[in-house]
Amino acid sequence: MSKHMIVKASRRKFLQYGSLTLGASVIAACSGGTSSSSGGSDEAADLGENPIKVGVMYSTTGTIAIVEKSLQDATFLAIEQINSGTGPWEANGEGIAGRKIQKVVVNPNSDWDLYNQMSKRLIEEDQVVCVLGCYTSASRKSVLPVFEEKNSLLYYPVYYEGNECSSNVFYTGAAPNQQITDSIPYAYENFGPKGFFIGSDYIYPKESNRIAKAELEQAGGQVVGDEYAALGTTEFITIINKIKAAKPDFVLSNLVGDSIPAFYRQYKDAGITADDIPIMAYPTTEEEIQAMGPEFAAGHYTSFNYFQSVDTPENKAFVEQFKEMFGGDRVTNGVMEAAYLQTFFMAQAMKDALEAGEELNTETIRAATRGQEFSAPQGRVKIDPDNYHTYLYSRIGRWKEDGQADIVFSTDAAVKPIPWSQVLYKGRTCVHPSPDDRSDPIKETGKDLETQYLES
Amino acid sequence: MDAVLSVKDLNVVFSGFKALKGVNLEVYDNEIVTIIGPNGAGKSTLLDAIVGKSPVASGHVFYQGKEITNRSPHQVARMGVGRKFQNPNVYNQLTVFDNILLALKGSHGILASITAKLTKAKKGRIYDVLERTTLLDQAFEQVDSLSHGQKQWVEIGMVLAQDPSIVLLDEPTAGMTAKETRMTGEIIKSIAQTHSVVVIEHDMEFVKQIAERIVVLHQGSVLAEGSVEEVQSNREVIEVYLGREAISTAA
Amino acid sequence: MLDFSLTSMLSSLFLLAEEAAPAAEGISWIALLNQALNGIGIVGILLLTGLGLAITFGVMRIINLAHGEFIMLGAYVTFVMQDFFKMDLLMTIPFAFIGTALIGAIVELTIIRRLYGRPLETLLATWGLSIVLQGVVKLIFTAELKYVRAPSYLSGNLSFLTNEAGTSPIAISYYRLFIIAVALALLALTMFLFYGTSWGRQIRAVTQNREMAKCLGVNTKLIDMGTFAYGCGLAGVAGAVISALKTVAPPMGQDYLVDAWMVVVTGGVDKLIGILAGSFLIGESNAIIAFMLNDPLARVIVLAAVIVLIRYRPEGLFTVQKRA
Amino acid sequence: MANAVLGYKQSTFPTKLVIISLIGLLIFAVLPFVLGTFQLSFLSKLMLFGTLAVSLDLVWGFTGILSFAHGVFFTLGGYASAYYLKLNLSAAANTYGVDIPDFMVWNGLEVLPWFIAPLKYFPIALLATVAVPALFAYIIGYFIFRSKVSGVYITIITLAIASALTTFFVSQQAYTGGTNGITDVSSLSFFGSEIPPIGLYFIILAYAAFVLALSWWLTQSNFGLVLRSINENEKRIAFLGYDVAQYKIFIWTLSAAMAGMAGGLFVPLNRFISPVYLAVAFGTQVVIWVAIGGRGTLIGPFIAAILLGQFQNYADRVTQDWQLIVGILLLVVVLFIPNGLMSLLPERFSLANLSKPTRISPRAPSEQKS
Repeated sequence: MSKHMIVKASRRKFLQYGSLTLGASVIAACSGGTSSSSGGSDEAADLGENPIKVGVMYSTTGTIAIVEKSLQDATFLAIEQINSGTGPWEANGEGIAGRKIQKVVVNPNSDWDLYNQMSKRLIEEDQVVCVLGCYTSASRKSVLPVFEEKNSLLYYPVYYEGNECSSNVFYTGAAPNQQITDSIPYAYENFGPKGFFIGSDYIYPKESNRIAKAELEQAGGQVVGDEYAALGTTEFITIINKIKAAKPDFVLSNLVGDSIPAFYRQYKDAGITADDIPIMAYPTTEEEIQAMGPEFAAGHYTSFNYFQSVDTPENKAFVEQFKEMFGGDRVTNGVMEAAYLQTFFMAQAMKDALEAGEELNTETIRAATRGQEFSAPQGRVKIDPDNYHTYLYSRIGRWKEDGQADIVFSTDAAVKPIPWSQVLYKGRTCVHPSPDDRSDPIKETGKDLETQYLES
Repeated sequence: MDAVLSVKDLNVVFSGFKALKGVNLEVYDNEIVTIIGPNGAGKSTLLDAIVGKSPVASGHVFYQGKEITNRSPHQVARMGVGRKFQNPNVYNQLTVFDNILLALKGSHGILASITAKLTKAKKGRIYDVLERTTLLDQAFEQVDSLSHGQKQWVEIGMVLAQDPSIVLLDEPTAGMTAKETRMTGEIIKSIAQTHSVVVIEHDMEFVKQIAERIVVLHQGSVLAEGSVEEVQSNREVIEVYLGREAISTAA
Repeated sequence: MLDFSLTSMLSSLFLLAEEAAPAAEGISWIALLNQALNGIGIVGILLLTGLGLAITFGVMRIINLAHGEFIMLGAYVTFVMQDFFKMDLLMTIPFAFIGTALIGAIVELTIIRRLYGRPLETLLATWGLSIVLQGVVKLIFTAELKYVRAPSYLSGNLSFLTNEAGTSPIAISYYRLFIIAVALALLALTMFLFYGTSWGRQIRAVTQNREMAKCLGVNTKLIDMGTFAYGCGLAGVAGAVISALKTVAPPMGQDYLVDAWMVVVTGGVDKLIGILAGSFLIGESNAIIAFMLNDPLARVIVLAAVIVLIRYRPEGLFTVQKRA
Repeated sequence: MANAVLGYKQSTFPTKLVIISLIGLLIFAVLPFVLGTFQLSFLSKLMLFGTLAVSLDLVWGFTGILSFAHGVFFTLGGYASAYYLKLNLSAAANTYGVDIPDFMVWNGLEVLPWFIAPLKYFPIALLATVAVPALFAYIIGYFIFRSKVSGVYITIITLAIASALTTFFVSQQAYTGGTNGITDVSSLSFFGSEIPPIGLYFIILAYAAFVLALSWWLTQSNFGLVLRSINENEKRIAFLGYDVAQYKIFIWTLSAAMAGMAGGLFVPLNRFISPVYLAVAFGTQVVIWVAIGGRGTLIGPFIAAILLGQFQNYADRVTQDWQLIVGILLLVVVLFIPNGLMSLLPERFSLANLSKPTRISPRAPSEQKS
């Protein structure tokens, strides 16, 4: 299969470039050549009897497609492995207790309105048992009422601003305490006390920066600037000049999407090196670094749960299998890894439910997902049975000239997630009752919550 | 007798170009004033300035003793000044009937137009206008399908329907056949029985047919004024026209 | 011949900004000067991205909503040339021009030509075209961001007032200067073509009186196609040049569309030189307001100012008032 | 007899139109009992989009003002309604134990802003849903229509307004919820009991029918004649004594009010509102519905919004690149069906004709006048 895929990939590339000159034949050549461009649901024929319908909702067109397309790819890889009984699923045989996953793919075209509409369709018309999808907070917020009203399940693979604890969402990306809490003291100690915070102008960067500011001030530092650029902005002259004028010790970047390459390029172009003022970023990953050219990021930092350079056997296999399926020039990153691992959380939960003789529905899958553990590429991770977020590693990487990260900091085990930043909302946490009757899960302890790690 | 319309020392300037230089004009009840002059003399500009289409740089326009200088076009129209443009300026997508209906005198406010009913009296008025402009048979045809001459009549009809006290007609016979031109002359004469009329014209035959008083404009100023004979024998006028070939071919 | 409503509005904003700025620090005039200099970088990009539109809209009166997509196409041509033939970015510029101009010619031939005199239909068709172009490019190149390398000899900064510590409070990158140089060169070239060659005379003849031009033996169809293709080619060059500074992805053109429109409308469509004024005003006021307040507010204020400007001078700043 | 002579049988009841409308209404009234839950809410949404398209048709199709800002009016109404629903979340649902919305807490607000607080009360919110977009439209309308600006420049102004307002709403996160908009709102209740989806459907159907009927009634009157004349030649009609700017401002404001109410109904259905509906892309979407449906036909844009929505929904099942198909469709319509889908109907079924009073060719009145 691997040889076949590579041959196919290169042939595809040839066809694609070739068709550029042909113009008219473009659509015919390409829609025939790419397997992943076809939407809708898989052919039921080769999925055996009684497949499990799962919705996959990522934009493959529009402004956010640059990120979400690779999340879709990672999800497809996981589903392929589950259906064929390969990769991490090798021990479980083909499918989930004999039943294969039938993916129902929708493309909301980077439009929050369509996320809402298409999630309704997936749940009500296509009758999927759960949905894997979304990237931005805005898209998650737009579908949240749908999942809560219809009582369905969303697996959401993205680091986010926290402040949420829904019975209908499993959050497999980082909560604030798994990304911000370690990175700020690191920056304070290694770079200095003065931080300049920038971000794209929406809730995740603003809330992240607010948390980071509180963390930095707690550590004794100060924020010397706080600037936001509209989503999709690629012009950073002003912000870079403000950074120059403020002379911070480090820059904290919460820019997302196509703003990232533009910012790093113009930052270096303006003559600021990583030695002068290093950038500590959250959303800057291997993918953006590849797109901007690694020389622009070399020496800067990213705080994430996963890097392609993480040294685990699971990761080696993941990177290899991903490249095999999508091409050797592709890279993996933390969000893709989360999209990948959450698919296995879902599959394990379904397997447990089926093996217990239960039907697959929201209640059984939810109950079975709570407390699932999985040996992910980043290491052993677990869904917190109380707050439905995920125990994840906290890591900091320093980018090298080859576009890969030197991991300069890592926790020894996965950190227990806390959906509310403890510097801003002291003692607030979230405990869903068991069984989950969808009542209010928020608990105010009023006390400092200790950092807990996943015991191996 | 007070003038219905009087223009005093009117100046109009376009980006430094003086289109009208101190023009004076008076129009009295039920008379036909014909304005002639070579191209670019400022004839249309004079009408534009009167109805508020072109901004007046200095000078005054009085209508029935009230100053209307630089008022907006709809206000001037509501006061009773009707205007027909050089090229038939009618609604091609609408029927002849609707064109006249639009122009019909009455309140032109929004509420009035929403609640307006097509009363018998109104219909009577519209048919009256259509009859005077010989358009009865075309009443429900789209203006689009009419001949050029008929379109000119539609616009004259619109001006009539406004029931203004003064009618300003800019080349009403342009593009008409000889027969149509004569009929137009008759229409204008009948209008003049109850209205004051100002006509801009090139066609000297037609001017002779209708004219009572002629005003000659040249390079933005009034060159001469008087009856057909007086103007025709005016030396300055002859010079201006002969300089541009003969009077008879000026059209 | 500056527009006073705009300048007075800006100056009142300065007062406002001064009040809003933190009292303790005040405004660093050196930093502001630096920002103003760097604002030139924004001006360059606006000028470059607006120039093509100044041709297609300003000269031909085509409401081209696919303008951003031609910028995007130019960027992709550069990407392909670099990826396949390892070309230097500078070398790819002619290819970007020719490639997008060719596509522009095909578009004119198949779509625009049928819609002359129907501006609203043109607007809808070009919107449809922009969706199609994005979709096709996405099919060919996928939605991933593409990497375009800037030439190494254009890296670095032109600095002033360098102090002993080696830092310069005033600096502008060579690449930004390069963008301006390209933009100004294209503007000069275009002005020469339009006002100094027989092709330019023919274009002006066609846009002023199509029928008369036809009678005089001008091949109006060829002129239309050539002019539209040229405008698209300019957009392509813009895409090629900014690809190294920004990002290359199918939706990238959308960012430039509204700005390009504002630039063209502000400058006025009658004279090509108007676009220079339009870019300068919008770019610099954006840069300076953004420095005093922030980017989103600067954008809102500048757009509002442009609306006011259109309201009072719909023909733009650099147009002679004509008889109505 | 007298009527026949004078050409228009205006007193005659427009029988054909009423019959067709009733049949249409009946179909829409039966549909919810046939459709699944997804289609029920989907159709409700598309009807609101259709209503929005009708409101644009009034200003574009009839009056000739092409606006990319109709999404703005829709969204302003939506925000008014969203604040109402957000402020009426039950105390238990408010996770921060204070009576201001969660997004304001996140942005460090401690007191509910004075301009948002009154929206907690239904009558005020209902009024604001219509009045805020209408007032905004009135101010803009007053500003641009009482000037020389016309044609494409007005369109560019609307483009700038949509762009500026999107940026503004995104940047004022503490008050607007930023990019996310206002999410997690309560559902609409009627005297304490929640309105079920089917109830919402019928409210929306009633509103759509009302907007269509009102628009029809307006456009078949002399008022409609004036609008169409403005479209064809706005300068001429001023010389007939019509205050063109006043007419434009009126229809523009009315249209914005209609769009605002549609936005207001959209929020209880969709459960969120965000700047995505302010953006130029959504405004363009509305323009496309009108263009494809047929300008100046009222029902055409309404139907086009529904059909295009359904088309897009099914195209997504075929390919992820469905928007490419939509783009091609748009090109085909513009090139080959320039007057929109409604122009494909045979002349005698054309709703434009149905809505006109019956016409009888006149005879020479000289014979008839008595």
